[in-house]
Amino acid sequence: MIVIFGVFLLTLLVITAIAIVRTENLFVAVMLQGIASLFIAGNFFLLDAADVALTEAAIGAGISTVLFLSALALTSERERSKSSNKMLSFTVVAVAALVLIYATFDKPRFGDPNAPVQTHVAPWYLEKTPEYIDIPNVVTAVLGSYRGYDTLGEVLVVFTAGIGVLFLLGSGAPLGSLPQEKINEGLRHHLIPRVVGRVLIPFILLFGLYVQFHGEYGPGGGFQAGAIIAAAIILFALLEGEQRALSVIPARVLLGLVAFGPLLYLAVGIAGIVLGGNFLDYSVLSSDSVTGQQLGILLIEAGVGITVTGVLLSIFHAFAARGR
Amino acid sequence: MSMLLDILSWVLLTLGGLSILIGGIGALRMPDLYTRMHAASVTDSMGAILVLVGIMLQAGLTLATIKLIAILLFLLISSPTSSNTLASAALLAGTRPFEEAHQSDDEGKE
Amino acid sequence: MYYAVTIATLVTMGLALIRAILGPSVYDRVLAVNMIGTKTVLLLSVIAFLYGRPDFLDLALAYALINFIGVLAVLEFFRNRALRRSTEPDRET
Amino acid sequence: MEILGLYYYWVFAILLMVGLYAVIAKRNLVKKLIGLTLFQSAVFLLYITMGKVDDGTAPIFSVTGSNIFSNPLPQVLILTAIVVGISTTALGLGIVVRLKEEYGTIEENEIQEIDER
Repeated sequence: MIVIFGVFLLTLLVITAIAIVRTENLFVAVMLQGIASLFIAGNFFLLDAADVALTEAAIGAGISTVLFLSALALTSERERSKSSNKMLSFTVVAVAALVLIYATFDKPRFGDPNAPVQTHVAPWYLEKTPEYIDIPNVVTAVLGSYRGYDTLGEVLVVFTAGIGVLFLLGSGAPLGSLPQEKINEGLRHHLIPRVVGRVLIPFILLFGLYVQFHGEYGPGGGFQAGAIIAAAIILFALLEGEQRALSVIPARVLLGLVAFGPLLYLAVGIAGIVLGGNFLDYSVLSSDSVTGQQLGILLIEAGVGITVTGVLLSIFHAFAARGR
Repeated sequence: MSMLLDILSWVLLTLGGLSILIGGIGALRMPDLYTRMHAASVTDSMGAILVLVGIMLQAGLTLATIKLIAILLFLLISSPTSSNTLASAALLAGTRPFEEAHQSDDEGKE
Repeated sequence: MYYAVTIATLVTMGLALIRAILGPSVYDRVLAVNMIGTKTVLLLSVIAFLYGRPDFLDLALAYALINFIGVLAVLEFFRNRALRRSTEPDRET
Repeated sequence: MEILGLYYYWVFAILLMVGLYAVIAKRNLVKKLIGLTLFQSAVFLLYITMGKVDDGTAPIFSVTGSNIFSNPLPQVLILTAIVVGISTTALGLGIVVRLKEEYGTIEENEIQEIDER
């Protein structure tokens, strides 16, 4: 029965995707993309990926829409020119789709417990996590410890992307010519959203911290928490004006966060070497190897959370500052 | 007693599902933006209350119930605010109520 | 009984999606996004119980808290657009 | 059941190609980026679909629930990929904004015309 729900959601997703490509109004495309993100998150949840669904929720519901809309405000809302070589592109895409669909017939059955994916390292992770790390959430264990090197790479990619956006948008003559005081006031004249937003912001922050530190026991972790905390502060910036948000957390502090997160991560890794283990081997961090692993995961998740918060907020402010 | 609770929660869940469905039909069939918004937002809150209270009765006194209460509270605060915000934005941009809906995609411009 | 609610929610999501695609105004589409957001919260709560893992209510909680930001971003976008139109009457398009 | 399982993979194929179509056929750069995010989402869905195990549950141990767990590894990969995806999309949007400032347009063909002049 649940498979049928998934199939229905996927059908809605395909319809949304086609509508996104067909519309010429970019604002509508962004709205439909928000809907697509909701469907995707629902599907992740149906496919047992609670952590992934939480990430998609934290990113897709707020930050993605905010970023696309601020980019649209700086560029234009409509597509002007017609598509190039419609027939040719459609043929290429259709042929590729048919090839891919043909290939699916050789795939292992959906949900097959004996598929190659399921029999490689995954059983080992599931079996050994209680023994080596002793936390309930295997996803966090894999993310933080077994594949910590991978995660370090991802954190550095996020870091680099943030630096890239700051380089692109952080300097030079801004485009807009709006009166400064109008821009600065945000939505301060809209009383009802402002009051409600003020009620919600502390709870979102609290929830972000809960997700950060509860990540070992339930769905959550640094990536989700960073996005949720950034969303709370973006909400504040939308309500009170971007300048107020910048005076609460200045750009310098944000830059510090962006740099501090990866540094904390690397420091934990190097501490492992100094204490006589391998790079990112947390077992040596404490006299008891299980406690060491838990401590290491806690620290690197904090590093991840700090990086993601800093990068997402810096990106938001870079786009917002461009509109002034 | 638990039998009674079960029946009550089933009734609530069914009513909630019905209310959600009515809201969906209303949002699709109503003639203009404001009536659609009315259909959607009222049944949104009603459906959320009915469904979540229905689940709460099933969950009993656990952590889950507390989380459900939190979800319900936040939904009850934020969902009507969103509708209000949206309606006032539409009104400010010049969408008139009670007209035949024939605005273009980018109405409110010029 | 959870199944009935899930089916009702999914069908409503479908109806709201039709509204989002048909439009006609941008506000209808924002309304549809909002509707689907609320429905997702309900869907996730119900499915968490359907799976017998009520600890996953965190997801629904996240959506209940964060969905609000999208609408505010849209409002801010409209406000900015109106401001830009009033200060630059000779803007292109 | 068999066909329903295959449907997941077909949706992946269609979604991937819808995204690719937006990237190669559309000339608006923001639209291309939106197509790219669709493409990404399709890949995410494929990974998560492959990690699902029959009657499994999310790989988080709990006192209740079954003892069969879905594969945690694809979930880890995709979890990080989502956040990386939004940061790289933001980078792309940053480039588009800069292009708009330099060329006054975000249509690919118009930018090329200006370059050839």
